[in-house]
Amino acid sequence: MSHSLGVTGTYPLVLTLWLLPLLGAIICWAFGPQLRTMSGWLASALVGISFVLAVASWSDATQGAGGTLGAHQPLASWLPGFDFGLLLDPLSLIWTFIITGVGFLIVFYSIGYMDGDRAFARFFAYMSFFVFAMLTLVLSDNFIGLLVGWGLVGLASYFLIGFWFERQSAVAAARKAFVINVVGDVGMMFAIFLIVANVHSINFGAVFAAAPALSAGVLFAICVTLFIGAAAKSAQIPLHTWLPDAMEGPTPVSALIHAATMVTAGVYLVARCAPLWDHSHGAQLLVGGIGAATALVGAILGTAQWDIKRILAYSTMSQIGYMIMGVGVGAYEGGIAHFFAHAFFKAQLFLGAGLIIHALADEQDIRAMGGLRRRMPFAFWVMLTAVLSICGVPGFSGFFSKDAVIYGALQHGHPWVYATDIVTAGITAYYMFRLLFVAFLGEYRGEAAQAHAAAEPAHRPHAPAWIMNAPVAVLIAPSVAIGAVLMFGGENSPWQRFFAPLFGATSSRAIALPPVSEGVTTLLVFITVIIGFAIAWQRYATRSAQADAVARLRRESERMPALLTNLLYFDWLIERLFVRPAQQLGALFGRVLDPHVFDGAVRDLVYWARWLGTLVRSFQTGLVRAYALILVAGAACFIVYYAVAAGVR
Amino acid sequence: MIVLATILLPLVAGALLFALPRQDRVLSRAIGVVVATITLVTVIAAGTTSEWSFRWLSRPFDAAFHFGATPTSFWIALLLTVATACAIAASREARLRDFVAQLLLLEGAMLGLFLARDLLLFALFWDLMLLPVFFVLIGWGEHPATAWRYFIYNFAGGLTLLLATAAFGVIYGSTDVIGRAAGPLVGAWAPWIYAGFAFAFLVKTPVWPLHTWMPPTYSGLPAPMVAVVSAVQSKAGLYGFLVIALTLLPHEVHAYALALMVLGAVSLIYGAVIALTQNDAKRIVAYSSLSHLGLIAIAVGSGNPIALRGALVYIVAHGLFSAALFLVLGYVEEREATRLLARLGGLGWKNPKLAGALCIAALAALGLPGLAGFAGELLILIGVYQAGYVWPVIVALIAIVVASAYFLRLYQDAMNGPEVPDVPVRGDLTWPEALAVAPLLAALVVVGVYPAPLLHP
Amino acid sequence: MIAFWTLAAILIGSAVWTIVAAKPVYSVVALLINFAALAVVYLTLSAEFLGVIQIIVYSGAILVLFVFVIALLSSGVAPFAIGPNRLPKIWIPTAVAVLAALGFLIFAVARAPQGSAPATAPVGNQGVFGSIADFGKALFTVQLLPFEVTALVLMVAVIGVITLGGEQMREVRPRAQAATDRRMREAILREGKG
Amino acid sequence: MVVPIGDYVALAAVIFFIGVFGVIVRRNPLIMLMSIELMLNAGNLLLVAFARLWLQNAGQIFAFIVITVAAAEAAIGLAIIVTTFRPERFVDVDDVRSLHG
Amino acid sequence: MTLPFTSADWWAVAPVSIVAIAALVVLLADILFARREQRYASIVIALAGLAAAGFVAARQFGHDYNAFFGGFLTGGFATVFQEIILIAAAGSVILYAALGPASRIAGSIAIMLWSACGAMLMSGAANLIMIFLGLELLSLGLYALCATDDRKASRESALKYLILSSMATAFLLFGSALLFGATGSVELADLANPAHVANPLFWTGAGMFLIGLVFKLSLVPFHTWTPDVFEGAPLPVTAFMSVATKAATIAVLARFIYAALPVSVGQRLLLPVWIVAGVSMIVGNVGMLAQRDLKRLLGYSGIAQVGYILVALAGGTPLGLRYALYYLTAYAFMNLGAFAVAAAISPHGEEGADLRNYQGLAERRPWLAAAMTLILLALAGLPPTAGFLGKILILASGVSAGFVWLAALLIVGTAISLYAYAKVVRAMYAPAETGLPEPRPFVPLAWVSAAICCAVIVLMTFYPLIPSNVLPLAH
Repeated sequence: MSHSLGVTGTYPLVLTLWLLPLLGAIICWAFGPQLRTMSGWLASALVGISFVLAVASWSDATQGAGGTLGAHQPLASWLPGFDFGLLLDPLSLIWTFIITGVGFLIVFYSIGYMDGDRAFARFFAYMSFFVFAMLTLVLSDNFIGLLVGWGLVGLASYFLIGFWFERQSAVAAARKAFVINVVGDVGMMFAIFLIVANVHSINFGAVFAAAPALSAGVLFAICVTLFIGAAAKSAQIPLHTWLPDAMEGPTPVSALIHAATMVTAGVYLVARCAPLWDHSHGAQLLVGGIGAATALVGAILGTAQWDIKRILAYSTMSQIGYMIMGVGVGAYEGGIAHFFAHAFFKAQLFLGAGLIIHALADEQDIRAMGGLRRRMPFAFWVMLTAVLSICGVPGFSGFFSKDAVIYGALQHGHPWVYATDIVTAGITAYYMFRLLFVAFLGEYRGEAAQAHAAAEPAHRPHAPAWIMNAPVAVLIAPSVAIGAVLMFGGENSPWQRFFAPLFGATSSRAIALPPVSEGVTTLLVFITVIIGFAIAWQRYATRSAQADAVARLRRESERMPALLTNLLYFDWLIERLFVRPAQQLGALFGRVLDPHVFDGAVRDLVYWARWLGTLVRSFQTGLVRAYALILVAGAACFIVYYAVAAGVR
Repeated sequence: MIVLATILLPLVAGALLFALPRQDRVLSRAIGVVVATITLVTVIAAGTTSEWSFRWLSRPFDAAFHFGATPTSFWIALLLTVATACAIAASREARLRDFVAQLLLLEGAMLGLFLARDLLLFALFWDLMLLPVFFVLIGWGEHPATAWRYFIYNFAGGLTLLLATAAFGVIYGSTDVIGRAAGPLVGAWAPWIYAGFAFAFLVKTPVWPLHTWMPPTYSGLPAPMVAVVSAVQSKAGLYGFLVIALTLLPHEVHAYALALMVLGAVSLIYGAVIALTQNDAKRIVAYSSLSHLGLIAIAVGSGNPIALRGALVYIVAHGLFSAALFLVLGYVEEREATRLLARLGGLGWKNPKLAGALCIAALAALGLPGLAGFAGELLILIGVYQAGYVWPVIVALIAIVVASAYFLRLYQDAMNGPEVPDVPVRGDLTWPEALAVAPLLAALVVVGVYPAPLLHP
Repeated sequence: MIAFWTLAAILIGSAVWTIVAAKPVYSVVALLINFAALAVVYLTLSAEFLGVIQIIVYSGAILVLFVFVIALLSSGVAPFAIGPNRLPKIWIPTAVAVLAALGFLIFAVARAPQGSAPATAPVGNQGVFGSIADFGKALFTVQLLPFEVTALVLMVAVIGVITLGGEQMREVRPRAQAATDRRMREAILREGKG
Repeated sequence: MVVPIGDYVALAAVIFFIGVFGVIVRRNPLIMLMSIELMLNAGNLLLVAFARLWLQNAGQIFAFIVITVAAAEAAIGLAIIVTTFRPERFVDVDDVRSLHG
Repeated sequence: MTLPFTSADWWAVAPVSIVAIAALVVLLADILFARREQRYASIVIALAGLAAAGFVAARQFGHDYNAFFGGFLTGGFATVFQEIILIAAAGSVILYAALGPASRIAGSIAIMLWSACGAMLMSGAANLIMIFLGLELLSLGLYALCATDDRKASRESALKYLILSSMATAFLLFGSALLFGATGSVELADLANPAHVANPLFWTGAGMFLIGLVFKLSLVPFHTWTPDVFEGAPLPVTAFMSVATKAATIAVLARFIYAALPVSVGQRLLLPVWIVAGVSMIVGNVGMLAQRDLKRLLGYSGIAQVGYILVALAGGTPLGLRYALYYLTAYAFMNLGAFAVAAAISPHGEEGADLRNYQGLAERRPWLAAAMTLILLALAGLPPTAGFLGKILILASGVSAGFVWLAALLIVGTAISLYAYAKVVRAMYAPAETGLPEPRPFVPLAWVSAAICCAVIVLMTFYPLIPSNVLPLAH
């Protein structure tokens, strides 16, 4: 097992690719009103340059071996043990590719999608800022830097979810996303406390080197608290509820942040901290279990949604569950591979959905769609290829990556996880094809497009269509073929060989001899996928189903089990367990305790002082005889004291 | 000598401002900004090397007019001068001449407090710094009871400080002790002396349950004044703990650390939860201060070196973001004539700069990684955890989550949502207004990214 | 011994009469008796000069003053009309306090060394003590300063009485008149402006 | 001295407290003033008795001065009483109570 | 017959003599000058006399004068007390110029000067006769002075003061007699004889003697006269009384404590005094809370302030006396300053005494309001005033003597007092109400007096007289 600290040196490429998006963000923010549409071009250009630089840094990232794999660029130091720097190794390189590459495509796409928005430049500022933040996250060589990036991507996500902030729902969704992400940040902070207290350093290299020596309890605690961060960011149960709500943001945001990159930060974290997880079987079990559960829950909830973006959101949650499960149990290459493939096809799905939404004047309910295959053939093909990929149809990218993950669970000795994953694959097929069939087959059921066309005639200038279509088209290729190119060939695939210096060979890490072979697994998955597909076909694609689609869909919505419409009561529970008690406590403290008890005590003191004053003044009757009496009484006390004191001697 | 000039300059300038015409607005503010800026320069020029001393008393104990920055107080003095300059630049109050004069007097008094190397001098400036605030509460405040609350609480603290100082002087023989390693005070009276100091410090900070003067004061004071008060004056108590209690009464601090930490932890969660439900924007920030400063109390209680360094970072950070928050909320109030969240909304469209400023300040306050608040918070908690205290860390982490909720609520309710129609739309931040908060925001970023200078005293 | 107790009885009786007498004139008479008895006690204590002074000053000067004032005050107005007692039953706590104090005082004094002086204290000359020559010599040597200061005390009394009584009637009217005049002038000025 | 000094002290104390009692119980300012004279005389009696005890004429001189001062005090007191009560209907100290609180 | 006195004896009483003669000159001038000039002639002569006396007293400082067979000691701390009394007299005399035309001005000033003589004699008095005599000289003058105004309240205050003070003096006399009986001597120095400690006469005598002193200091429960008399007396008289009586009595008390008490019994014997001092700090301060008259407020304030001063004496150390003197000096200037401001805004009579007339003073008379604020801060013990330093010195003295409970009561009392003083400050800086009398135009002497008082109050903070042992103790 190797601990990547990287070859220390000066890497201008890495620095530049890291800072360029920040530059873009600052320029778009500061000079947005002046730049107008130029801001979009500028932002995408800078992200694109970052991508090019990332490609150019390939050799830096893969240089060295063992303990010094990759490029390490020191930056600054707060205190001894608190040293900051950048680290570009194979793991962060993969993420950098996706962040800048897919990021470039999506930012470019946004030029068309956001065209005419009144905060056009601000959007690109936020997007660039996000890219910068995400790069910070993956390029940091230490936990605090990671946490900084972690927090900043949360912030960018917050800004972008709440981008249309005149909508209260968007504002609420943004706040929810942020707060839940802070819960994750806090978990990571606790992990950092544990790490610093035990290792006295925050640098990955030092921490990983010390990991074997740490006690099992400490290691488990570190992993669990780190995973709280991962779970919040990657929408693992029970911290997943923000992700569907996050679809309030513009669709490119969903594509980039809430599908391709940010939500996979948890995967990155676990993969990055592989040396920790490797030494903590309990943590592996926990993370693998939660990942599998999330995959299942996400898939189940996905079946009950009607909003196209929410379906995709739950599918994202489900797929990230796979990834987390994969890296959690130790199948790092598989988890990362799924992240890699997912980034493409999920971006493609969202961008395709964006095409539809854009065309239908922000209509997102698939019940109000239908028949789009004829109206938007390009979008149909985009969605179809991506759905096939996500379902793991053999040959497509998703097939390779998902198989690797599912089989990895078995390899690392988690049969229940394995079984759950296979079931989930079937459900995935069901709800994805459901989306496809309901939206694209049959007759168009909506009124939105016509109304939109009537209400807003041609004076809204639209950007040329190719700006949106081209990036989507570019994405089709990897989402279909990248699996076959990179991940075919088991242990000898280019993918496995790329990660071998980092993680060692997968087979050597496998702890259990799988009872079933990889081929059987493929077959099982394929069968469940077929079943899922068949059910979806039966319910939505048959001629009879198409005939009275409107009525059937309404009936289905009405008969949806309460458990599903209430999203398994996660939100309800969080509301009841945390939000409301906090508010009630606040009301109790702020309206009762503070004004009446604590302040009341002081007011009482003042009251008693004034009462004492009244008492004192009540002796000032103005009668000289009364004064004389008081005087004599005092004198009597004096005399008694002195007489007694004298007598006592 | 230069350090003496640093203190006298704002005091004298503040007094001389009264010689200007009563109705003057432009000149007094300009003079105020210039004086505060010069003070900033002199603070830097004085550094931690310039000292000035003049014998004051030789009986019943030695005391001197002894000024000079300690490594800790240098940063706080810097914060003070920056905050005051910004606050004066942002002042738009009625009777501006008097207001600016009070701000300068406040600055002078607090510079005296932080640069004092003599305990008696410290106590003197402690009381002195309360007076401008009291006068502003009388003359510009919203409710007379607020002034009383401020007055009674803080002077009660000042009096126990006085008593403790006297006792300290008598027992120790000298009060010229701040920032020099003269050895701790020992003896049967030490706990009582510590109690006297601690009461004053806890009231001033404030720490639950001695805090009830603070929300009305902070919401009642005009924004520029409260910016300085919450940024710097509230740090006087913590400074006292850091520089006086920890060096002169270390055994007592250690012995009663648990009490301090419990109070800090209760403040932390109590302030946070109340801030969650308040409707008045300034009150939210006020309760957030209660919460945040509780964290520093915990740091002091832990006594861990990393936590103590983090405490200084957090003192500076809190100063910067609370000043920025109050100034920006002052702008909001100036524009909307209200600071009730229920009646604000949608300002972000027409006032993007205002929204941006509030956003940065609020994010720093809720501890966004990369900004100053985070650096302090993290270091403090690392230290506290290292010192072996887990429960305060957990409390603090919960409070951080709650803080994110209420600060976002503050920001979103004011800036996001549909625009409130019945409010006359007034323009975005003007350049002078923006420049008044810009240094604070810039400093938040700088300290957040690179707090190392504060960590290597 | 018997003389002492007789005098004591007279002293106490007349003192009580002084404070219980219904009319002030009776009080003056009772006080006169008291002072006279006291003068006799002084004589028994070898203080001839003081005895004489007691008679002259007190009986001759002070009590006459009292009589004058009683006459003055009862001339123009109803004589010593007594309004409601604002402190009814005041004598109860007074009696308690006074008797307690008295009791403790006597209790304490009863424990004092009786009849003779402690050995450490200076004791004067038995032969010349109390003679007027001895008294006068002390008054003009050792105690000269107090004697001089009594002059100031008497001066204050004289000037005080003159200041209080002499100018009172003369001054009140012109001042009030002046104030009224000024106010009227101001009012006229204000009207003129308006 | 034939009579024990304690008896003089007791006698003086009794007279003194009769004076005290008079000041408090009587409402006529003149009688109150007379009661005060009684108290001063009680002191004088004590001084003279102790002077005899110690054969120290300082006590007698003290008493002499007290007599002088008492005369002055009576003069001023009576002047004040006259100025106070001449404009009033009653000569009663209970009526003089405009200053209070 | 040659008198057994040297010129040193006469020189010792020279300050007193000068003041006494100045009073005579004032009376003489009243006859010589025309009516319009009488007022200023009296004031100028009185101030000249006081200045001369002050000069002479200052020359005496540092030398020991044991005059008139030990009856009068000066040159040490007594001189400082004398200077304070002279300052009080001067400050009060000035107020006559600031107030509206007053009748009987020459007589009043003359009596005030003689009262000052009494107070000065008290501060140097070293035997019981001189103490009694000085006290009576002071008090008799004050009885008369209280009644010099034509207001009914003035006469009422005189009557109350007369009756109560005479009673207290009688207690003092009886106590003095008992002390004389216990020791056979009227000299304070002879009291300090351990042989008398066992004598109950000594104890009861000391107790009754202290009643007289404590009454003059207006400590609870002997304070009842203070608010009424302060309120009723004419403003200059209140000013004089509030300082001179306290200064002189503290001088006597200090000499009694330091010179006359056997050390072994001192603390037990004085315990009631410390207790009443402690109670006074609370009662005086709570009494201030709802007052509407400045003089009455300062009366209550004085009750508490004397309590503070006694805390300094409580230790019985020479340093404690120094701190008491420091605070007393500061207190003198605070009171005189406050009365000067009050006089400076009184257009006709004594409107400056009515606190309602201070509403919005900061707008109408900003400098006077600032001065009053400073003085009130000083009374409350806040910086940058001598009140602050004085308080910390007192606390230090009390704590080092082991009287922590007194120090704590001082703190509590001060906390209460802050509220009362700050109320006045708040009124001054609040918006003005209509219908208030317009303050007087410019009254130079009162303004100068207030300014001097403020300056001294501030300067004393930064240049206290304590450090270089400028106050040697002579007894």
